[in-house]
Amino acid sequence: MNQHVIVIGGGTAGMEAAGRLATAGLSVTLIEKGKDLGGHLRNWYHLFPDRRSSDEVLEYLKGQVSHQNIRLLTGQRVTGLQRKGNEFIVSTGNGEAITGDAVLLATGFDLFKSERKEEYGYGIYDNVISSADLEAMFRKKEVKLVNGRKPERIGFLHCVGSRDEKAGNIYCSKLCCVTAVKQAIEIRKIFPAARVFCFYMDMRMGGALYEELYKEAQEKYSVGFIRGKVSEVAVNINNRLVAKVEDTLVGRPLKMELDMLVLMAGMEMAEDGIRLADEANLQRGENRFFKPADHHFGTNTGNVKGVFYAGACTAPLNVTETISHARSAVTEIVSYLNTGRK
Amino acid sequence: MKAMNFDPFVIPFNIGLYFILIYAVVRSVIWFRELSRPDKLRLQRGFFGKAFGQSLKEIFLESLIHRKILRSNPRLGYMHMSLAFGWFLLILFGTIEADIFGERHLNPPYKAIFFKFFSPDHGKTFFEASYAFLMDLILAFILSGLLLAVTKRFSSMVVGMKKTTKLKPLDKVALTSLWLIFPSRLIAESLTSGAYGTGSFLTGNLGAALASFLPANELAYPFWWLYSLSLGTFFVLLPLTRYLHIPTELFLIFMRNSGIRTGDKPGSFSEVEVHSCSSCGMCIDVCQLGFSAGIHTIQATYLMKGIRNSDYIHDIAYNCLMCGRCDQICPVGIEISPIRMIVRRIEENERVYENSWNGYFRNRLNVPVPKQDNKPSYDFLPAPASKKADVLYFAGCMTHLTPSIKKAMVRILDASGLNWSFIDEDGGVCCGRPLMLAGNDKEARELINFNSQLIWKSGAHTLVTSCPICYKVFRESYYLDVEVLHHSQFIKKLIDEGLVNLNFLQKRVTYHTPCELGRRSGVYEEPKEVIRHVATLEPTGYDDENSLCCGGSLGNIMLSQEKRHGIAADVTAKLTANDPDSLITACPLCKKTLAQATSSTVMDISELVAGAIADAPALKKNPSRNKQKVVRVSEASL
Amino acid sequence: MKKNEEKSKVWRDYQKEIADDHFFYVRSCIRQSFFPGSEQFFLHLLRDVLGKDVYENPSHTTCTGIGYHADVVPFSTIQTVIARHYSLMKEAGYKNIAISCVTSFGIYTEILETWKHFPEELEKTREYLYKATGREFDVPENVVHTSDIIYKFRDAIAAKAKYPLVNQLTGEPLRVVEHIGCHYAKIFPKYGVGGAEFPHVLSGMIESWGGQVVDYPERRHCCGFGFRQYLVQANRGYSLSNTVKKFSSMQPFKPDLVLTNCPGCTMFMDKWQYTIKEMEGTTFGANGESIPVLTYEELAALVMGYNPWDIGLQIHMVQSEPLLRKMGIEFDPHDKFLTKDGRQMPIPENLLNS
Amino acid sequence: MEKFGFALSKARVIDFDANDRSIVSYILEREPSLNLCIECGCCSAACTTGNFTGFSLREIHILLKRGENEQVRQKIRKCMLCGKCILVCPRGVNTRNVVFLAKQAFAKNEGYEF
Repeated sequence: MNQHVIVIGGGTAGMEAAGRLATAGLSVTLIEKGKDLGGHLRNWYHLFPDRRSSDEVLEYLKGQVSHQNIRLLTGQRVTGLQRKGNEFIVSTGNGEAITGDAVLLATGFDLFKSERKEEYGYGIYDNVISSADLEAMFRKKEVKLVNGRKPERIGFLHCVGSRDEKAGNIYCSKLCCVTAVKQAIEIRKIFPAARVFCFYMDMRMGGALYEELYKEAQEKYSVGFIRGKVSEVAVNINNRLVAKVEDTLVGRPLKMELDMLVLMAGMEMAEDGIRLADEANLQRGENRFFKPADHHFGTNTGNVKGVFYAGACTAPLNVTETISHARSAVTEIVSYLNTGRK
Repeated sequence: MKAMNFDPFVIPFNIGLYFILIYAVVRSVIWFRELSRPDKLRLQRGFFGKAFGQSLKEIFLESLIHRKILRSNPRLGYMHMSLAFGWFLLILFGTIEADIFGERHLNPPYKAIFFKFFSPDHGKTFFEASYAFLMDLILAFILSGLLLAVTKRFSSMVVGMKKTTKLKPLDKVALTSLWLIFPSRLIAESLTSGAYGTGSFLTGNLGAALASFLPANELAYPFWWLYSLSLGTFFVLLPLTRYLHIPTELFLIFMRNSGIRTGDKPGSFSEVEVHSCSSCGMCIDVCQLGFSAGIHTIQATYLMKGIRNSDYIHDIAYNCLMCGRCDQICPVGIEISPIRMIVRRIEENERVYENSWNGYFRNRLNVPVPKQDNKPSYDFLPAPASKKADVLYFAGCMTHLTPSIKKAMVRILDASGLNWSFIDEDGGVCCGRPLMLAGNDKEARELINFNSQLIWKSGAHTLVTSCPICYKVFRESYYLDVEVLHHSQFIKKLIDEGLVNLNFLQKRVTYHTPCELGRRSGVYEEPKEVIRHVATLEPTGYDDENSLCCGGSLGNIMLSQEKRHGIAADVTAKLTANDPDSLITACPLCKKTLAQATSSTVMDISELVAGAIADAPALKKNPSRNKQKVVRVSEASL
Repeated sequence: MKKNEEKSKVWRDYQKEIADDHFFYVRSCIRQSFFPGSEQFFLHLLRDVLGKDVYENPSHTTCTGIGYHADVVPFSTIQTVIARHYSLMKEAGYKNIAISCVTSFGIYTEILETWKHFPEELEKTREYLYKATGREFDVPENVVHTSDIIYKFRDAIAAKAKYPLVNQLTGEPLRVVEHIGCHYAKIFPKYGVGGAEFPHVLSGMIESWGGQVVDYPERRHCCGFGFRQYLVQANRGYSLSNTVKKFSSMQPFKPDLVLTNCPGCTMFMDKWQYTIKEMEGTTFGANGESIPVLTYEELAALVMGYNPWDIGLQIHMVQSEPLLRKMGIEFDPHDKFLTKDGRQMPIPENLLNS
Repeated sequence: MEKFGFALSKARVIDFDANDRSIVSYILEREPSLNLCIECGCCSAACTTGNFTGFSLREIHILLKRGENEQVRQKIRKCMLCGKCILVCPRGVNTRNVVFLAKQAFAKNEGYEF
């Protein structure tokens, strides 16, 4: 049997899955809209909880996809996805139509666009940046204020675009907390004199070694934690940011000057994912991510037979979870193809 | 040849000698003047009373023979003995020698010390020779000790000590001069002997050997100078160094035997104690903060040094478990913990003593006593109210975190059939000791008054507590006319009076003596007897006075949780070495601390007993009402 | 500079349809009694200068907004009152309503939104109005606040500018604090030019008239009126504290004037400055002066070179002479309190800045 | 003022930058474990003093961190230093020393600079 699987999305999930499918003896086409593989991973600096470099993981994934059974189509958008009998036809930007026996959607997530929370002044005030911007600064090894100075007080604002009905996302993106803690530590490593504060609603430290990281941030890097969601950001006469928040533990409003405010942008269903879903009538959940067939044993399948999901297009997942989710998708696909596509 | 009577080389020695004598007198006078009136009287009475003989005996046994050290560490003891006792003998017999063989009686001291120089050809007759032999013997005795001392400096393991004390520069100079004294004497005497063919087995032979290839007579003179100089320097430096302990200790012994105690305020006695510390370092070895928590800066000897030098010793004072192991071991018998408490009580910024004359003296500053605000801290407490009962049970704060102990005690008290009441059943007021340990006596008083009223109002004749911390403070700092018992003692009473029937359990157990109960309150036997009554108690090698601290001590305010845990781990490892069925203790705090650090079961003595209660109804009897002497806070501030 | 164009980027997302002509004009209770000059000038500007058709019906009433926000007027009542205005409008054949008061503007939009989501309310209101007055009404096509209209014609005004917002003494642009009434855009950002966070309605005027907008931490904070808070005397301290909070936040920026588009805000930011000075001896302007608080019409009039006394600046608690001097406007102190026919008016006591 | 019949009400806001955090600096320098507090409130629940009054160590910790010293000064003397809080703290904060040091810091006037 040389059956053919089309993997859409060349991020962590797509690469891992493609690799595993290929080694399982299937021929794979991996379609990525960007000109390079790797997805969001390419923008991250260090990964939590162990602060290992994201490039290491990227190297591993590149290794996975270098396989003769894999055909790489980078820099190409998927424009169509139709089912024809038992097969699927995926048409790409350059008019090519690829036929496959199964399709794996690994379209991943988009970061919440911070400017949508106007009150935080992203893109309006200098030095209000997003968590992604900060990662980019880390990668460039130049973390500084717009005026070139080094920040003395930095604030991290959790839950930007998550757990926020106003932003249309009531779900928890679950990774922003630990990201904030990780970034807070990175900042303190670069600027030992700087003071760092996290403004949080709840500390969601569910993953392995997350709580330990939290404690480390308190213990070694004396990161401050203020329980309250910032309501509004302004600039004072010294062009310093002023964050207004309720210190819910004291039960009183609090205002604090900051040199830099980092917005912990949440995760949302990727635009392209939504397009494809509408194209092929794939059901989506309340949270706009792909709706899994079953929340316990069917997170890789949806309402259309032969279309599979892997990674953060089903829910916010971290790299570890994404990789294992991709692997489970592979076993689902293989058994689907082996058991006459039941 | 005709011996001369004087030579310039004796001048350094003379200067040193007279200096130190005058100094000793002056300092003693100052110390005496600063004594409180009652202590002055005590001292006078002691000096002309039977305490005098007692003191002499103690001086001989401790200051010269160093009995305590000999017992606990023979090699170290020998070292101290040979130097102290040896030197004493040397001076004694030296004087006699000079007196008998000198051409005139009643010589100035230098004649005795440098006898050989002034009568070099002495030692010809048999009698002279045998006396010289004696003197050589003593010198050899000292030198052997000296050898130990020198090696101790370079490897303290030789004398079986883990850590040796750190020295300040002046101490080093004094130490070298001390070391030089006897070798220089040896060489000087030998050379002279060599030149005159006198001297005994040591000086004689060595002298002959040297003289065979050296111009002995010419060489001898500089060594006599060296001898005199080293003596002189040593005497002059003495007051600036730890060697001040040599004269001070005598003073201390007299004061102690006259019944003077440290008390809770700084004063002459604590000053004398501080200066009596010989920095022998035995407190360092027993300190758990040292060997279990890697803290090597706060041990008693460093505290004493800090006080002597008027250093900033806040951290030393507070970073201590107050377990009392050092009080136990101190060969000089310094009341270390009370002194530590004094430092804690003194406000950090106010100095009581100040070094002057480059440290030759310390004058007491009359610091104005800071005005205490009389605002009560705990005015929120309700009016104390308690219901009538014969026996009161006060669980204590910590016991409320170990419900198993509470439950066990309730079971036992019910079984006893006594009319009892649980005064802090739904959370009581702290006993006040934790505040005292932090040096906040005034605040502690407020709590003490509250609890006292609670107890008075109940009209009880017995107060039982599960927490040794409470027990100690109830006994010592409360003015109660009830019998205060730790629950281990109470259970003992119940057993003796047949108020509870207990089965014997087939259990091998070891017992951890809580510091507050054992060393601090002297309650060792009752708990063990109770345990033996219901189980097989096995020795641990850390029993009674030698018991360890669990690490949870409230006495230490600064110690981090992981260090506490480290201590507890060491302790449990030692106490469960022979893998008993359970480790028994008699303190909720110990139990909680130890239990967190071991896999084997840790139990309070009350739980053990409660588990052994036989269902057969106990025969009723009234517990004896014999009251217990109430110790006053002044004499037992610790 | 970057910051400002970024801001404009934000407000561009919030554009509203502002009719060009033929307005049915509803007045503001506060403005017509405390700064009548503003509404007078608005009508003059639109009718005589810009040649627009603005109609107002003498029998239009208060919108009862203050009563509504003070919980004394029920929602159904206020709906009916508003409906009556719409019917007056219908009679006169107008489809665009121009509202002079921000509170009213809030009410009108709130009611229209309600009717969108709860048509039954609309039907009820029709019924009530008909039963009460026999009138009928249509929902207006275009609802704007008068500041929207001035904003729309801001460049036309700039073209006629005699005294741009420039400090003649220093040549620097004047530093203007713009204060938007809460009910203008905080209730329905989509109905305010520039939305709720960075409304552009006033800053747009300031920029095109040559001034510089001051962005200070409490920019979005309430003026302190807060209806109930002011109306109940026991709460007035609270109302006042919020005004203090706002002024002390703008103080370091040394603003030359405060520009507001809401009757309540104009009144309170003007009069509370006096109260605070009386209570605490605090003033918030440069060198001990207080900060003049102007309506957009008053400012437009000054820019176009009208006589400050004709537009009634002397009726404010905080007098605007310092501002006039900065703008280089000649004025005659003598006819400050003279009536049109030259009679002396009584001169108010303890005016600020004079 | 009378003539107005109302007065300015004091701002409730915690002005983080205006507040004096020298006390907490003094404490943290000597007892860094204070940083580990996660405001779980276990200490307050176990507190002997808290059994009689609203005294809460959790509150003390956070007020110290915010530099709301006056409140701390008034509350802190209520503590009995009994040490139960240490035994229950999930983060191993040396709560007793925090109180002790706070008292000390207040004693040697607040002018302490970190």
